[in-house]
Formats: sequence, C-alpha cells, structure tokens
Amino acid sequence: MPRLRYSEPGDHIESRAPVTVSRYRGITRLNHWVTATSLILLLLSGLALFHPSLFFLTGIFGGGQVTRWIHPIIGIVLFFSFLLLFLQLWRLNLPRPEDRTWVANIGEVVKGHEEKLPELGKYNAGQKFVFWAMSVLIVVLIVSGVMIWEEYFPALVSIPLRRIAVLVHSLAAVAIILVFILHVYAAIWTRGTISAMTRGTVTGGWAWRHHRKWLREIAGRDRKGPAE
Amino acid sequence: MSDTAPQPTTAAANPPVQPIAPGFDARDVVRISATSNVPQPERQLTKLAKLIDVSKCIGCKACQSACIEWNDTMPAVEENVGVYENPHDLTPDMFTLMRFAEWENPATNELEWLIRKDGCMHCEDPGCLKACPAPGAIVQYSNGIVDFIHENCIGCGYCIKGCPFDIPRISRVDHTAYKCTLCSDRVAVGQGPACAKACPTEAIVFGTKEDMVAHAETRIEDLKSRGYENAGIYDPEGVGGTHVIYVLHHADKPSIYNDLPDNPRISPIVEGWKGVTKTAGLAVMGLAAIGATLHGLFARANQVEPEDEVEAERLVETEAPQPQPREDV
Amino acid sequence: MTNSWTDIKNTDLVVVMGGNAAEAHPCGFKWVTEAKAARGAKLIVVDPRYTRTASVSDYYAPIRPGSDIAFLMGVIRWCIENDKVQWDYVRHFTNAAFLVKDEFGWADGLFTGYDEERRDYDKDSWDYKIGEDGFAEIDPTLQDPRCVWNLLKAHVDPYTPEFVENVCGTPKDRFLTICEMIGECSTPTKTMTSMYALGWTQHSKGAQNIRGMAMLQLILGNIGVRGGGMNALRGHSNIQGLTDIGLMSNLIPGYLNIPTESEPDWQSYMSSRRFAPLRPGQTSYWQNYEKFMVSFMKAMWGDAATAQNDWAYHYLPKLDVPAYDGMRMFELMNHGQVNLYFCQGFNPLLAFPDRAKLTEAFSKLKMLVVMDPLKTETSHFWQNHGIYNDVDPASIQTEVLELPTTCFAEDEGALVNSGRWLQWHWPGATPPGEAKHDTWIMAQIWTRVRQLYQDEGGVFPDPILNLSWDYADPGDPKAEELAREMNGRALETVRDPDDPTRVIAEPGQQLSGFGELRDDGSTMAGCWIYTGSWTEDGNMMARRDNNDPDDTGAYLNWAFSWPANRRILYNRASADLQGRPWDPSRKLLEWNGERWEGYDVPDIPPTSRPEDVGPFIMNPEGSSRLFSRGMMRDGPFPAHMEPFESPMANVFNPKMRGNPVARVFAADAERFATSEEFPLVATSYRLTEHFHYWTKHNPVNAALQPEFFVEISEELAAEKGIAKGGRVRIWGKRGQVWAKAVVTKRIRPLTCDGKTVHVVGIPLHWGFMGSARKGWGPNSLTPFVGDANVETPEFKAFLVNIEPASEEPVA
Amino acid sequence: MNIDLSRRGFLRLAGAGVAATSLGAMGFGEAEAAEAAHVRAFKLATTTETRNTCPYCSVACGVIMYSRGDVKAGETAELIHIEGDVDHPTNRGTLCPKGAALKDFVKAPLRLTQPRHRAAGASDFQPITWDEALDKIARALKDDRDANMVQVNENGVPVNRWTTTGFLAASATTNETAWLTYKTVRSMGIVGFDNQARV
Repeated sequence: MPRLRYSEPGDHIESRAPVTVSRYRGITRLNHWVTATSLILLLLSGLALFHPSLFFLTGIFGGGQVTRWIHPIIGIVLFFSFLLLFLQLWRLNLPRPEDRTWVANIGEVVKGHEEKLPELGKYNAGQKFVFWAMSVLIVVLIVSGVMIWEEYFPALVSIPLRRIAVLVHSLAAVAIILVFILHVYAAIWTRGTISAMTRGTVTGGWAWRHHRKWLREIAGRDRKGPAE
Repeated sequence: MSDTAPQPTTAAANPPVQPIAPGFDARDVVRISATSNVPQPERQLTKLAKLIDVSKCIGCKACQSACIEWNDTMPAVEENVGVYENPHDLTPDMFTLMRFAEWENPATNELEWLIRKDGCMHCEDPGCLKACPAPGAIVQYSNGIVDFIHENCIGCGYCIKGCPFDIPRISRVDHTAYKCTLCSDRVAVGQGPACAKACPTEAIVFGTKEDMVAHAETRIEDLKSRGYENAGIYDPEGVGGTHVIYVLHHADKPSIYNDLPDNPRISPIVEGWKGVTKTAGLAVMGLAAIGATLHGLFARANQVEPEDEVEAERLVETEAPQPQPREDV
Repeated sequence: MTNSWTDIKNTDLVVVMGGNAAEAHPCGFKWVTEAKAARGAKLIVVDPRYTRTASVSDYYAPIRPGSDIAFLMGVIRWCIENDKVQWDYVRHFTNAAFLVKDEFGWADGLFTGYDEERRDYDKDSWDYKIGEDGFAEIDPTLQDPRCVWNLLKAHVDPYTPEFVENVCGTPKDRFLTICEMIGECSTPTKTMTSMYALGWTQHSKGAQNIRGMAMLQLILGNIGVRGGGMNALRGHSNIQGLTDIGLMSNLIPGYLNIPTESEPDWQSYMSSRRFAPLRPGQTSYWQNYEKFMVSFMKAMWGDAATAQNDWAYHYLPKLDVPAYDGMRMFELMNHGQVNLYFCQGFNPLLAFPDRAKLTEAFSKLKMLVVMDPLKTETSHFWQNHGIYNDVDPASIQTEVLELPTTCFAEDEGALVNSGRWLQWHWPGATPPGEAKHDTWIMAQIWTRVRQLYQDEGGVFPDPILNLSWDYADPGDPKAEELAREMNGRALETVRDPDDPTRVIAEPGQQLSGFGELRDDGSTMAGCWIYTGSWTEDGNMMARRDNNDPDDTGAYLNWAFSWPANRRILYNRASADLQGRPWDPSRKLLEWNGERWEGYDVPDIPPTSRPEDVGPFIMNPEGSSRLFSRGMMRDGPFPAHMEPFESPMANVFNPKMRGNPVARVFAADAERFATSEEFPLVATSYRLTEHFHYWTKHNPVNAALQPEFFVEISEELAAEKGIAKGGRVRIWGKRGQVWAKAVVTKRIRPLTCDGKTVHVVGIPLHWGFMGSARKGWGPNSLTPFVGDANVETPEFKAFLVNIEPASEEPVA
Repeated sequence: MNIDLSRRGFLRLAGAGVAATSLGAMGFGEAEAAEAAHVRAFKLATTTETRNTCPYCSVACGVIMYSRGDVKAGETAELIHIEGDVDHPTNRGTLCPKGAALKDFVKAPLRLTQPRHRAAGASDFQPITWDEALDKIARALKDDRDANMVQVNENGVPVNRWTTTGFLAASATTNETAWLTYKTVRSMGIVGFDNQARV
C-alpha cells in the first residue's frame, strides 16, 4: 500500500453516521496528560520561585522546602514523558509545503475562513510550532535545570556558569509558558478539539474542516479495508 | 527600649551570663529577601565592621576553632591534600577559613606567605539577598549584618549564585544555607564575634565601621613604614562597601590573596535575572494569559459547520482515495 | 623566661631562633605583634623553614638544623669586630675582666682536658686564677690576654660570615643584615629579646645553643632590662612548675640537688654547695643553700629530720650516675632492669626518641601504670594497630593498668607559666565517670604502700613510715593543704637575726618569703622558691588585680611570680653602676640614694648600694658569665658541634661526631646514620593547630589539621618525583613512616660545605589513638641521644630518606 | 534527597504554605516571611562561670568555663563552653586554635571514665575497680622495692636507691599534684624520676 503521509497507522474511522474519527490512541492520550500535568505543576512551582508575588504558590506543595525539592523531580518526569510523546508524534510534525501557505494566511485562520487555505494533514503549522517549541524548550530547561540542581549537582558547573544557567532557565520557562498558553487557547478556541485528547476521537466535520488531507487518507485507507 | 542598641567592640568585657534582651531584632531590618518596599525602621543602628588585618594574621586558625565552638558545628575530619587549608573549603559547618598563598614578591624577590581569613563579607548590597526567592530567608539589619533566617530558607542555592565572594553553603542535613552570621547573637548582647574575641594577635578586630576604618589607617601607616607602599584597606565599592574589611599589604592586587576579587560586584547576569527578566517575564506571561482569555470570550470561536459534517460523511461514503500529490514525492 | 610574656611589648627587636612562637605560643606572640604595632619593633626569624612566625616577620633567614652555635658565635664576632658592645654592662655586669687559668685552651674543636675514653672533660683548667685573698683575679682594663673578654674574642674568631654561610647555609648577605639589626641593640636605649624553645634545646648541644644567645644578650646589655632577656618558651602548661618542684632524677624542689654517692654525709654534701663569694662584697646567694635544704627535709620528714641525724640525710637516695633520666630508664628497661613503670599524664611512646626501642623496652616491663585523662598510645603500646603499631599482643607479657584522671577543668591548684607566674585555677566541671584527681590517686597509692610496710615491715621502711602526711583526709589531701606545705611555715618561733626581740613568725604561721627560712630546723618549706605564694594573708597565686601602673607589663598584683613575686630576673642590671636606668623611658628599678625603687621587686637587697653589689646574686662572682667555668660538661664557651647525624663533618675536627661528651649507649651508637645512606636532613616541630599528642583527641583540632604530613621543597619533590598531597615513605636508620607530602616554597635547599642540603620537615602531632587520622610521630625516626648536660633528645636534626609511596593498602 | 527530612520539612513548612496561600489570595500581594527576623538566643545566659587557665602551653592563658550546674555548690556541672578571660593580662581574652576548642578536649571521645586492666598477653583491657587497681599497684611497689632496693654501695656507703621502678611525672598537673607525687616517689627512694620538660 502507499506510504502514509498524513496520518498515523492507528488513526481510523470510528463510526460512519455521524462520522467520528479516532485521532489518538489511549496510550498517547495518557502520555499527553502526564506531560500536561507535570508541565502545570512545574509551572506553578517554578513561578513560585520565579517571582516573590507568586511565592504563595509554594503552599500548594506544602511550603518552599518541598517546592524546591519537588520541582526538579517533576522536571525529570516531564522530560521522559514528553520524550515518549515526541517519539510518537515527531514524524507528522515535520514541515510540509502547505504549512508555508497556512502561515502566510494566518489571518484567515484567526478569522476562521479555512476554506481559503490549502488542505492539511494531521497537524497544521500552529500545532507543529507548539510541538517543536516544546521539544526545544524542554531540552533547554532540563539541561539548565540540572546545572542549578543544588541538591544533587551542587558543583557540576562553575558558579558563573550556574548564573547563566539560572537566567536561561527562567527565560526558557517564560517562553514555554507562552507556548503552553497558545496551545491551550488554540485547543479551546478551535471547538471540537479537546475531545481528541479526552475521548480520542473528533467528528468527521472537525476533521474535514481542519485536517482534510488527513481525513481523506484514512477514509481512503479504510475503504480498502484496514486488513491490509 | 532605647533608640540605640548597645555598641559592641571586641571583647570589651567577658560575656554576660545574666539573661539580657537582644540589642536589635526584626524592627531593625532594612532589607528582606524576596520582599520589596520594606518599611524602614525608626532607629538606625551604628554601622558595624569586622576588620581583618592580614599583615598581623599568623594563620593559626583560632578564628576557625572559635567559630566552630561558638556555633556548635563540627566539620568533618578530612585528609591532608598537600596544603594547610583544613577543612579544604568553607562548608555548612565551617563558616570561616584561613586561605594560604605562597607568593614571591617580584619587587623584592622575597617569599611572602599571604594568609587570608575567608568568610562572609556582609556586603552593604548583598548579592545573596538579592538572589534569594524565599521571603525573609535573608535579612539585613541596619547595623550592616546580613543574616540567614533558616526557618524561611528553602535551600534552593540562589544565594550561592548571587554572592560575589562564593560564601554560602547548603547543608546536606537540613537543606538550608549557612554562612558567617557575624555572630549576630553575640553582637546583640554587646560582644564581638567569636573569631575576633579569640584572635591571638588581634588581627581580627570588631567595632563600629568608623572606628575600624580609623584603626585600619594606623595599621596602613605602620605597614608603609615597613616598606609596603601599596598597603591599603579592602572595602569594595562594587557591593556598596562591606562590613567585613581587610587591611592588605598589597591592596593594589587583592587577587594574590587566594583570589580575593579585585572588583567584586553582583554579577550583571544575576542583576538581569532578578531585574528585568523577573518583571518583564511576569508581565508577558500575564498579558498572554489575559489576552487569550479576552479573545476567547469576545472573538468568535472556530466552530465546525453542519455542512462540514455532511462533507465528511460524503467523503467517507463515496470519495475514492486521493492521488498522491506530486510535490510530496 | 627571665622576663614575662607581657614584658615583650617593651622590646625593640625580637629574635625568634630555635623556636616558632607564633605557632607554638600564639597568645604569647601577641606581645610581639603589640611591640611591632605600638613601638615599631622589628621581628627577625631564623629557622630552617619559613614558618608562620616568619610570615609576619620583618626579616627571615634560613639555617641548617643543628648549626645555631656557628650562627650565634658569628654574630658575637661581628658585634665585637664592629664595636656593637654595651661596654659599661660588659665591664661591670659580666665576668669579661676575670682572668682564666693559663692551662685553659681550645684546639681541634675540643677544649683542654678531653678524655676520649670517658667521653668527658677534665675541667680543672676551665676556671679563674684565684689570688692569695681567695678571690678571682680580674683586669678591669680588659687588656690581659687571659681575661675572659680576650679569650672570647679569640674563641669566636673563626666564625666569619663566610664560615657561617658555609656551615649554616645562611646566605652571607642575610647573615650580615641580621648582624646589623642586632648590633643596633647594643645601645643602652635599645633592647632585643630572644624567644626560643625546643628548636634550641632538642640538640645534643642544646644548652650551648642557649648559652650562645645568652652571651650575645649580655654583650648587648639586654639581660635584666624591660623588653630584653632570654625567654625560653616552655612547652607545657606546668612544666616550669614540675621542674621547680624538682620532679627529676637529680633534683630537690627549688633547684637543689639529690646527693651523689661521693657525698656520704651532710657535711660533704653541703661543702660543695655553699659557694663563697669570688669577689669582695658579693652576695653569692647560694650561701643560704642549707636553709632551703633543711626546710625541705623538715617538710618531708618533720620531726624525724633532726640536726642529730643530719636532717634524715640518708632518707634521700644517692645517685651513682649523673641522672636516671627518662632515656636512661628506657635503656635499663630495654636491658630488662626495670620492672615497674608509671606514666602520669605523659605519653612517652610518642615523646621519647627511637619508638622501636621504646616498644621493646615497654614489652620487658612487669607492669606499666598509666594515669591519664585520655586513652594514650603508651597505655595501648601492646595493641596492634596495623602499620601504625605493628605489634603482637600475645607476645607482650606486660601487665597494664590504665587509671582515669581528671583534667584542668575538673581540678584545683596552681600552674606555673613560662614567666614563672603561679596562677591558681578552680574546677568548673564534674569529672567524667570514675575519673579521679591525681592527688587522690597518689595519696591512695602511698597510703596503701605505707599500710603494707606497717603491716608487714620490709626493707628500709623509715623514709616511708616517717614521711610527714598530716592532711585532714590522708587519703585525699586538698590542694590548699599542699600549697601551704610548699610555701612553708614556722615550726618554732622565727626571729629577726639582727633584732632577736622581733618575731617574724609564730609557730604554725605561714612564712611570707624565703628570707625567713632557717637552717636550724625551725622552719619547713617544700619548695623554697615558692615561699610567699601562700602567706598568712592567704593565697597569693589567686590574686586577680590586673592593674599595671604606667603600663610596664609587670602586673605585680596578678597571681604570684617566683622568686619573691619578681617579674624580671636580674632586674638590678636594668640600671647602670650608679643605679640609673640604662633607658629612662624604660625604667625598671632606680637607686634613690637609700634604696632601690621601681616597678619590680629588686633581686638584690633593697638597700645594698649599686656600686657594691653585682646584679647576678646567684653567682659567686656577682656578675654574669661569658665564660661558664666548669658549669657545663661540654665547655665554658659554646663551640660549633655537628648533630650526631649530619650531612657534613665538623669543620674543626672531621673525626668528631656530634657532641664529644654527650652520653651515647653502646647499642645506639650502632644505630646512627651517615649522610651516605641517608642524605636528607630532617627536623621535627609543632603545628599551631595542635598541642603535642593531646589535641588529636579533639575532633575540632583534628578537623583543622587532620593528617600526618611532611614538608619538603619543590626542588626535592621534583628530584624524587613526589606530588603535592601525594603519599610518601620516610625512613631512617631506626624506622619508617608514611605521610602526605606538603610541597612548599617555604623550605629551600641549602648549600653547606659546597653540597646541596635538603631539609625534610616532620611535624609531630599524630599517633594511632584519637580523633585525627592515624599516623606517626617523628620519634619513630629520631636518634636515642640527648644533650650533654640535660639529656634533651636530639629531635631537631637527624638524617632520613624519602620516596613516593603507593596509597595505603586497605586493611 | 532524604525523604524523611522532606517529610519533616513538609510538616514544618505546611503551615507557612497555608498562610502564604491565604495571603496571596488576598489581593495577590507579596508573600511575607513566615518567620520574623531574629538573632539566636545568647547561649551563655544563666550558665555558671569558673576561672581557669589553659592546660596546654606555658603562656597559661586565662579562660572562663561556662557550665550548667555549679561544682562549688556541690552540683554536677556540665561544661558547655570555654572562652578566653578578658581580664587576664597575658591573653586579654584571646585564645589560640587549641585553647579555643578546649571544651571538646574536656569532652574528647577517648576520655577515660573507668580504671582498666590489661593482663599479660591479653588482647584487650578489662574493667577493674579502683580498689583492686590500687591494691595491685601498692603490692607491686612493695614487692619490687623490697627485692631491689640498694641500701649501700660497694664501698658500704648508704645510698638507699631504688632503680627497678621508675616514674614519669606529667607536664600539666598542678604544683600540688607535683608536690604530692614528689613526696610519694622520693620517700620510696625511686631515682628513675623524670618529667616532660625536655620532650
């Protein structure tokens, strides 16, 4: 059969009337939510140590000492959890030519006139940006984070380097929080999206409207029958 | 309560054994970590200083010994690694350390054994306090003492990154930061720090900063008369001056004294991190969050139209698989 | 110390040679920094190592261990040659003018009368010419070629700066700079002080090292003046006291002597001790010897000591050898001639030389009794500690009793500091467990022995049964009772000899000074030099008035200083022949026309006229001695002698090894190394972080200086391939040790006799007990030979070799 | 990371956390320090002072011992601190690295607390009572003295010397101990008598 270009092997038509399309397997969803949870906890504990006005957030974790202790540990969890996610998703997040047109007409996207845009595969450029931004920032955060992990790596690098690391860590943190906001916002604003990560399915209409190439590919594949 | 606390000097008298109220406390705090606009106290304590006259120091380590005894710490028995420094570095149990440097004076070709007592400098502008994220973990009293309040310390180690002199150390036991307190508990009852009290040659003296600077001048005079033209005082401006000051025979090159910083200052990186990054970062994140919320509320959401569903069904029912677009090949 | 710690602030120049005051006596050294800061005084350090004292000195010069006499004679030569002499002082207060017998001479490194067989001198020729009047002949003009001054000139003549450079390895220019700094102190208004310690005493000619400096100080007029003197920095807190009280083989309290076999009775004993004056009108204070001796015998045996029985003279043991000192006892022990040995707060296994020999000796005892606050190496000598104490317990048949004693914090009494201050202290802590006071232990032992003699009889029980022991609780005498006994009291009414109607003390009253002691049995005093320490007015040692009129540093009302609360010995010498202070700005005593007055207790009778009585009242001459007559076994002048283990031969006499009259036991002679087998010169010393072998038990000091190390030069390290902090093996003729290497610029190779001489510094604070890491003391390496006069072991100059060693095998 | 500690940290800091949270809730203001600034309580308050002198070198610095309990009042006294005596003319309150740590010498881990006896060939010490120990010593002394006392030399001169038993006296005991030791040793005729003056 022809190589799949716009979908994962697991993606398939769940039901035909009304059409529902399976977008994420259970394991992927679990993986996503573990990552999401750790990111949120990191965000809260990190912000607590980032700005005095947010120090009260340490209360959530049971105080500054515990916050200080737990933040890097959650960081490790996030890193590996995201690594798994990355291995599952990176292929379809590779840039495609239609992404350029999509980005060029981002205005239409915001207005909601997708009919004016080329058909897309499983991810649009925005989603791909979030994916790659997360990937890069998480690497930056884990590396700089270990450098300033007083408890287990007190003298891993020189103090001047640690100073740079802590600055980079906080800048990267700000960036990843912005990306996070974008991700969450887009998911909410584009109605019908959340179910992809909750139930794992989207409506045919949603797929037709936002990821038509993806829908065509699995539709075509299913026509031939999944047996192949 | 009088409006001035007792004026401590080095071992002016033996320590009191009757209970006595501390000469200064929370009301005299001028700076608090992770806390802006601290209300300034009504009274201003006299600025204090510990003077370390390196030219009088015999490197006997009495200061280390007295420090251990007064603070009831017990540094580990390490090994000899070919030097006189023991412990090998400052530790959470060793707040002060004699550092030894064998220096051949190029001007005279004489060997000089430069011995410097290392420890917290009690900066007027403390980098540790600036870097600290925990409210109240580091405070500065109006007499200049920079003290760690361990109950508030979270052990993050930011103070280490903030300090221009590499002084604070994090305890592996209670995970809080330790350093010289300038014996705030002794000073509070009118005693000098334990190290100053012990110092056999009185190379370490303690009193008001004014007196200490004046005393330093007389020492510098004596040193100049003995041929040390560059004798001088070390009270670095970069950190707004310090409350632990040195008399150096070679004040023109502090770094020969085991890397005493020539021009110490809080690292610009730390300034940037704790300054613009902190504020701007918070602002940007705040705006983004708010912006998104507003847009979500007021802008029209991207809805899936009924005809989209129809199209989808038609596709699933009828449409043949698309030919592979060429550009993908 | 002739002066006191606090007096050092009055000096203009401090010479630290044969010591390391900043490290070994930091709080005493404070007064040096005080003199520097307040008076602009200068500090000179002469030492094989650039020490922590040197780090604050104004001038430093290196010297080869064991060559101090050459250096000092060189300085004296330079002073004489450059007229840096305080002439009035030398003329009137020294024996410079005395004429010496014509037979006396010096050649080939030896003085007249040497007997190689006996390793001893016949000292007859080492004395003054005595005139018909029975007094010594003098030539006040110093013209007579036989006068001491001219003999001294001749004696020091070979010690040129070149000679010094060649023998000591001290660069000539440095030596000369020091000569000039010292020479400045020959004016009456400038004084120099000498601070020395074991760096001078622990040589086979230690006493002569010290004489060398003492002579220089006399030539400069610095003895008896404020800021001057010969200041021996005693090692332990009460070693001064234990010596004063005569806890030595040949001593009786107050520097009286245990009789020898050649003195079968009281008369023969006294005859050689009541020295008659050698010059008209002189005091010759030892004429009072009998008063002190009788008072001592009465203190010991009370009513059993009577004029009829020569004050129980035979209760005292009589010596057949000069002394049964520690080293002789270990020699005897090693020959199986000692059965029972006591160590009271003393750790000889690390403190005496040649540890292998000591271990062997201890193993031949029947019983060893150790009284100590701590678990010492000595009490564990039989226990195997791997390479650190490699013995087989099963093969050691010595019974050991280890008795826990209290320490300073828990007991009461007086200690005598280096400045001869007797200071009382009080207990502030409860003894741990079953620890007991030493007084209780000694009393318990003695009373039990007495009981055995009472019950069973035995050999010559009289001195035991008659020993006076009238304490409230015989089993536990109190410090106060003992202190009062040492001070002494009247047994019968004591009257003023000049005015018999005047009663000085009623029976039972405490005496207020040794002038009140009598030789008729009417007084008793355990230690005459302490008389005045506990008078009818109470405990003078507990006085705490720290007022110091005119800041002289005397502190006359702080504690009690022997003798007679005098703070500076020979203080009359601080004023000229007319009694005017040499330096008005540093007045100590002054003759006001009728009497001596000033800041100290005069050491001559307060009314004796300055022109009549010389300041050195203990000497029959009334003056001090540049020429010491027969007082010392190895010569009336200090002459250069090499250490027994030396990298070079004696330049005066290549055949002469070490000190020609030092006692050497046969077996030990075999165990001296030559520089062919062991090319490196080693010297032992203390570090400021530790006290002897005690503080390694203290976790704090153990943390400050945790592990045994040796110090070597960068040059030697490079030559041997030794890395900084690396482990090395140091071995000598008598043993081997392993240590960490501290490679330093502070030790530099010296050039002596055209050869490069490397010095290895070996600090002495480690052993196999305590909190610090296990290690060794230098005594595993040092030779079993001592000073010819007082048997202080030669710890400061011996030969070793060194090599890199692999890390310690994990046991 | 010591979990147990973090647990305790958690408990100790939880209160602070809550406080901070509520504070934050009210107007998003800056969190305040959970614990107000304070200096440590002065540890010598209500201790008993005793004047003493340092037992190490011959400078004989004045020290003040601070203890809980008063020996002079017959109480058990626990030493908690030692510091230089400012009134003392020589050291004026200063102390060297040894003197400054005297308290931990008095409390050294290897302080002896009971008499012990090591039998011939034994591999370790065994506890022994004071009475047993002292009787053993007295008996050994008498037996050796009676067996080896030299009363007269070959010329018939009375010498009364005993060379087979020796005594090394201390260097830091009091004069009073020294005098009592002198009397004991000399009255028995022991000549192998020395102290630590030279080493």
